[in-house]
Amino acid sequence: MLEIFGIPLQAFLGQLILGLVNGAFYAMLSLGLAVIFGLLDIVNFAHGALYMVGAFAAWIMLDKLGVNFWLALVLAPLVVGVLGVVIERTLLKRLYGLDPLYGLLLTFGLAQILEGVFRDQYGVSGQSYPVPDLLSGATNLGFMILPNYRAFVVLASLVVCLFTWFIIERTRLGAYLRAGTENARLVQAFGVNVPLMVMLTYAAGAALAGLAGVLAAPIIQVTPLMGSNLIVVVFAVVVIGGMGSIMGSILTGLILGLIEGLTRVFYPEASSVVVFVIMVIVLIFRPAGLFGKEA
Amino acid sequence: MTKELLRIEGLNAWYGESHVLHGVDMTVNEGEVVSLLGRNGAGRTTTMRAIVGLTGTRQGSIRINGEEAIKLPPHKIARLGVGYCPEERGIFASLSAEENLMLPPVIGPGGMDVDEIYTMFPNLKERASSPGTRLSGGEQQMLAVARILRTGARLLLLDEISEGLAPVIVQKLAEMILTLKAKGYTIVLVEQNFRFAAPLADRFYVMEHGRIVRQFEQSELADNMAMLQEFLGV
Amino acid sequence: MQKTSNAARAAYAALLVLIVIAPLIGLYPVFVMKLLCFALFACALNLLLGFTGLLSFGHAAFFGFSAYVAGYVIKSLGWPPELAMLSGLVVGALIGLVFGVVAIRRQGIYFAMVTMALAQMVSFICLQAPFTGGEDGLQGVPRGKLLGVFDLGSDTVMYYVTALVFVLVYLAIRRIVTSPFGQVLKMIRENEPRATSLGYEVDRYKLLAFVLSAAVAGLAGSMKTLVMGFATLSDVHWSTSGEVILMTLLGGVGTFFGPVFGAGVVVALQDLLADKVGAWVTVIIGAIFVLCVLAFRKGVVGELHDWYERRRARA
Amino acid sequence: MQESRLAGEFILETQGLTKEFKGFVAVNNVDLKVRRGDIHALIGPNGAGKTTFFNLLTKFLPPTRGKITFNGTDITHEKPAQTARRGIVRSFQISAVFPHMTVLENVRAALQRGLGTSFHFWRAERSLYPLHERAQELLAAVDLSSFANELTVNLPYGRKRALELATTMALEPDLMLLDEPTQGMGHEDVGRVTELIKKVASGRTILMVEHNMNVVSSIADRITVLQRGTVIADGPYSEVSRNPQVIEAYMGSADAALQGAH
Amino acid sequence: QSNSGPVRIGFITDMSSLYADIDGPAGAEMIKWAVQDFGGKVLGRPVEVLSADHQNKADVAASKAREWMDKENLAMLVGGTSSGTALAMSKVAAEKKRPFLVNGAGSARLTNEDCSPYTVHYAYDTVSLAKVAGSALIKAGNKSWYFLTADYAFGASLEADATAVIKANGGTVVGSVKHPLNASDFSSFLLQAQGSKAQILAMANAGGDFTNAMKAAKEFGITKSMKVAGLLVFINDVHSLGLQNTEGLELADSWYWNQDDASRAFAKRFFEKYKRMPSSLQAADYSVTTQYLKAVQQAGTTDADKVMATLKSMKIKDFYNEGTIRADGRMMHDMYLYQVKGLKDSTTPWDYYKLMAKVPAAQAFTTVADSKCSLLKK
Ligand SMILES: Nc1ncnc2c1ncn2[C@@H]1O[C@H](COP(=O)(O)OP(=O)(O)OP(=O)(O)O)[C@@H](O)[C@H]1O
Ligand SMILES: Nc1ncnc2c1ncn2[C@@H]1O[C@H](COP(=O)(O)OP(=O)(O)OP(=O)(O)O)[C@@H](O)[C@H]1O
Ligand SMILES: [Mg+2]
Ligand SMILES: [Mg+2]
Repeated sequence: MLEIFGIPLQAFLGQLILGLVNGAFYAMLSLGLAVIFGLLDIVNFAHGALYMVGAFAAWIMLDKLGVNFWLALVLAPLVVGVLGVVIERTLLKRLYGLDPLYGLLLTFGLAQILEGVFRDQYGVSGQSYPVPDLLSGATNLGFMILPNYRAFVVLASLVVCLFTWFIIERTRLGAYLRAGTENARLVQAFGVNVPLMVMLTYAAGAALAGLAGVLAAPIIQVTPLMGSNLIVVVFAVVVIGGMGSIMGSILTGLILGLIEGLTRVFYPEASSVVVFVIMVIVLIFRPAGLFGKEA
Repeated sequence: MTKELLRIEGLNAWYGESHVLHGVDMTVNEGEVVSLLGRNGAGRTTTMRAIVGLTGTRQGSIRINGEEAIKLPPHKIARLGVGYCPEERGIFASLSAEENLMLPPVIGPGGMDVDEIYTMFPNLKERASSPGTRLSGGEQQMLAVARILRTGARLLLLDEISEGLAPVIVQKLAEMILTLKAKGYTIVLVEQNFRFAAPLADRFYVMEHGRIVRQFEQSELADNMAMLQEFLGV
Repeated sequence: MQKTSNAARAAYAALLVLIVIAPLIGLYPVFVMKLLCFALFACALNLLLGFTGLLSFGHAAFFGFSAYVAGYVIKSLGWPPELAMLSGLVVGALIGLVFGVVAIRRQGIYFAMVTMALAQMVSFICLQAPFTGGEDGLQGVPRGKLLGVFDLGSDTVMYYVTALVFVLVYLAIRRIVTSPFGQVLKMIRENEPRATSLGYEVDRYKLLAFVLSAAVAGLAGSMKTLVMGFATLSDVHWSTSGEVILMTLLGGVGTFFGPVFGAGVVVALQDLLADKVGAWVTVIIGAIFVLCVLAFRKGVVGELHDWYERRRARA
Repeated sequence: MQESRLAGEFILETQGLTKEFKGFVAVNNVDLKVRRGDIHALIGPNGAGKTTFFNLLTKFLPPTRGKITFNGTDITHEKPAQTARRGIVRSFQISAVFPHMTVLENVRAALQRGLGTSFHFWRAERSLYPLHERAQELLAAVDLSSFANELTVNLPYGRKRALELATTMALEPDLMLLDEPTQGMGHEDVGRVTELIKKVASGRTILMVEHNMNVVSSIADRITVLQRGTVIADGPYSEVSRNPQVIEAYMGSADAALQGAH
Repeated sequence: QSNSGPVRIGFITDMSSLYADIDGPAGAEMIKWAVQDFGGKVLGRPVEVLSADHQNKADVAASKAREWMDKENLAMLVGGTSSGTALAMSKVAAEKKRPFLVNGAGSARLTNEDCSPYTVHYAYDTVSLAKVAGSALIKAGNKSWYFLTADYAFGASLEADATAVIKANGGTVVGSVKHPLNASDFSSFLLQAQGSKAQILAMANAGGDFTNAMKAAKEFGITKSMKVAGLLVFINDVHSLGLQNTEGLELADSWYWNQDDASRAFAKRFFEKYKRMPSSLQAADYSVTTQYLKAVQQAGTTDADKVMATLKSMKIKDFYNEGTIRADGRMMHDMYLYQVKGLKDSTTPWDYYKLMAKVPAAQAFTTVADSKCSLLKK
């Protein structure tokens, strides 16, 4: 049997594929973070919590209202988006123009609140969400059995990511967004309805997190802690990719998923820390991140 | 009868807790060039920012084209036909020079087209694709002015646009303002550079400590030189 | 430089008296000691955040790792408590040096993220290294005899030792902030390029500030191990880094006393509320965070100070 | 050998100094000599590369090619703080003070480095008090004595520039680099600052960028004109201001030439 | 320790995290029930129950325990889930000399190398799980094993104990992979397990980690090629996974609600309040409290040394179990091997287990000969 560094090729490929699935989630989450950081200058620590809320929204819809996965895929992000609107209008709005560190701290608090509320309601043991029937099977790839649902996740995330990238980098709306990032007041003085744009951006970022949550629900247990476990890693992804760089965070998300997959083959215990090691190395050599523009 | 394009009455403005404007009154008629004079810190920039809604708190009345704008947010004010060129230039680093130029949405008919602008400022054409803040200080200043000429705004608020520019460009700017005036634009000029503003303006307002203290016409300029000397050390 | 006002002087006198009599008026000494350890920790962070303008989101690494080191040298090597504290301080400073060298070149949000990432690595080491006891942590660390004489097994003796260390370090931090070095830090915070052009190599100053802060955090960690008798993963977890930021923020970033006050409130809250409200502790802590950021960004002590200044200005 | 170099006629020399930004040449092969004791003005159209040139001298940017010699020593590859300690000090295009320190502390900040105790974190602030006397002297020189204990944020713009000059002087620089020192100033302040520059120039060398020809003509001993990164003229004001190339590229129509636009 | 005023019993467990459903608030309620059923008083003094959440953090557990012993004059402490917290509390209890009765924690170290005269390990431990589940499976012909182990003390000791059993019975361990506690995604670990071609995939983890790993194993088709053994499975886990995912799973436990009338009666009362069936730990919480109160009654004092002596000398028997407490603190009771029923065989709600074997205490736990506990050597 073919081997790579003493690891059977099959295991190797299998882990890569799984890494890609994880990478898809990193990409979606870091994309949302990047978009929010870009325009609002806020490092959205609550992103993990919003992801969790998305998953819970889907689970509650199914459990209490019998809403199926496909409908939840649309509705849950909407719910999270609306939550984003509320958060932006009531809290974040008051921080514009201040040191971005305040945004980090506020959303850190917010994440704790959301997590605490769900912990109080649902405990931490986790709820399981069934894989939708349409995708319930698995495909034998020869080297591994890949559940169809996971393949779907990768595909869905790629579509979503590219769509978002297109909007931001290739449309007029995107130019407003990027300019608003630097000096929102001035853009507004040119006649652009910036407050609305900011609100919708945060909502869109939140909805992206929510969507990732729904997609994750059938794969992992839906627990109030699912977000906080992930968020620190996603931060690292965003920093590696280059804060605020859209394509950077998408690509880095996928790449790091793959690297993490490889680490699982060679030194499984380190898989949870490899992203941080990479982050430090990258920042030493490219202080602005892989895809970031120099400060 | 000339039409009042901008009418400000009893305008008060604050930055946080500091009260900067204490009841400014001024009017600008359509097609006029009006210059606001004053020392550093007199409140000219603040007046401009208050008009476009960028100061903290504002009170009083600002009528643009007859519409009360004191309660409006900046983007609605802009849509009344106001183009603002800020003192600090406000060039966007993440946009290329050209994207910067194209950024402000067109809010009305009659704006200049891009070729015209590039003819006026050849530097910009040359640096079109470099990031906005990589331009030199003066190039950024040109870009900031050029940017609002595209939009079709009829009331232009220009804050210290000659600052940091080579004399030769300053001369060109003066010509540009005359051209704009001929095209019917209305312009409020804030300038430290009195020799630049003096021949261009139809009327002058002099500010001191957040109030208008004097106002006179171009024809009365000579009579007022002594006073200006005192106020501005010109 | 902010001069010590009369009000502040009175407050300090009161505080000193309170520290001295705390165990006599029925306060649970272990609680007060824990509070003092966290207060030290918060002061360490504030040295960096408040007086140098760098937000570290990885301070738990110094606190936690030193906590382990202190526990290890006592338990496995049989070192006396004073050496344990010293090793906590030194180890804190050393990790601080490593962190500093990597992170110092970055600013703002990036700095926060890099420190967080480095701290994650330390936390990983603590999970994997054989001497830390993995998920269980180091348990049952004896306090031993200070200088071979004072038996720290008694809560009262331990308390006064902790209080003394606290007061000394607190004064040391005050001194650092007002020292010639502190002046340079202030310049850096206010206008970094300007400081460079005056000929200061700002990175070195920042690095020294970082190392000092890490050393104090390390000392706080080793004190904590002595007081509580254990060192665990939650000491190095990023949420501890978050907590110490909350303490500093709540009390007042850049004030001397703020972090102490903030530590008091947070530790007390966690202690009092944990049993009563369960998961709501997280909600309450989160809400305080939000409230601080929205309503009193200068922290309680900072706002009080401002209010006092304003009143004096008016009078 | 060293001695004679130090006493050399030119305090600063650049040879073939070049800076490219991704193919765009901002500073092109500049050979500049600054005579000791001169007020030397660097002028040129916008985007000519003046600020970039300053950035090269102070090491905020690494040059693509070329050599910088200061007092006979090659400083091309030194770090920013190092050049500052050698005696090249720059003031910024925008006012750059420490806003929340008092005016006195601002000056002291510059004097402090000379004590060599800046890493002494165990020393009291009191150890800095002996510097106050010199700081007060410097403030007096720029007419700021009465503001000594004010917070710097509260100063009017022109006073901030004056403070900046005082701070720069505190470093006892051999060479001062001033980037548009009168930019954004009212006429009164322009006058005052021009006077100040003249005053502080005694005993040291000044290299300045300035668009205000009144200022340049009244104080500059020598002028270098930069266009598109290249030196197009060099000499005393009277000579340079008549150079047709300079008039065409920079000063505009002949009438305005002597006055500038100001 | 004064002899007047209320007798305070403390309970520190995971109320909000990974194991809150297995023990948690319901466990605290069981302790209160036991006190109530005992009459609310002992030696004429009212009995008070304090409870606290340690969130699975050893430090929180230890400091709470210390605080109660210092400030509340706590008479006895019941320790809930998670080994790290129990080991930490055991140290504090030994220092402060108070009885410490452990239910939820698994690590056999509590009565082995880390044993203490004040600690009683009342419910299961890792050794018993390994012996019961391990030997049964090997006897059924499953010789080669692969471990999926939670990367902390409990997982490691479960793996070590099981390995010993496997080797003793002639089986082999072909490999193991460690996963972080509270891992979100097990797919890659499972893929490695699958590569090993072992007959048994043994899950040396618990709670959410176990259920997640189990689900993923099903999804990736691993259950087709390997047999899964859950080394620590509670009925709550089976319930949340559903019988379709767990059918045929063999597991060891100390108690099952449907084993006899007394148990069913207790379970019924529990179900009425919580709409679910009690776990073995919740039953043990009730039992251990009752036994402690009995011992106090019998000793006529709450003095720790006397109560411990009484506890270790008395015969214990109630709906939960029957046996005696050994000198090292190990409660010697029978253990059971169950198999999860198929959907068809499950007739009533929560009718999940079929009893496969009853393993006598002597065979289930660490033998005196194997133990390193000094208390046994006297
Ligand atoms: N963002 C701000 N916050 C607080 N005070 C401000 C702010 N901007 C300006 N000021 C103060 O408001 C007053 C008026 O300033 P303004 O900028 O309007 O003056 P100006 O006439 O434009 O002068 P300049 O020549 O300096 O541009 C000054 O005293 C200034 O210090
Ligand atoms: N970091 C950079 N990257 C790319 N191009 C740059 C960069 N910095 C400056 N430039 C370009 O180099 C040229 C020279 O810029 P510089 O700022 O030195 O001009 P200047 O002479 O100071 O002009 P001004 O009088 O307008 O301030 C400009 O065309 C500018 O666009
Ligand atoms: Mg102004
Ligand atoms: Mg320049």
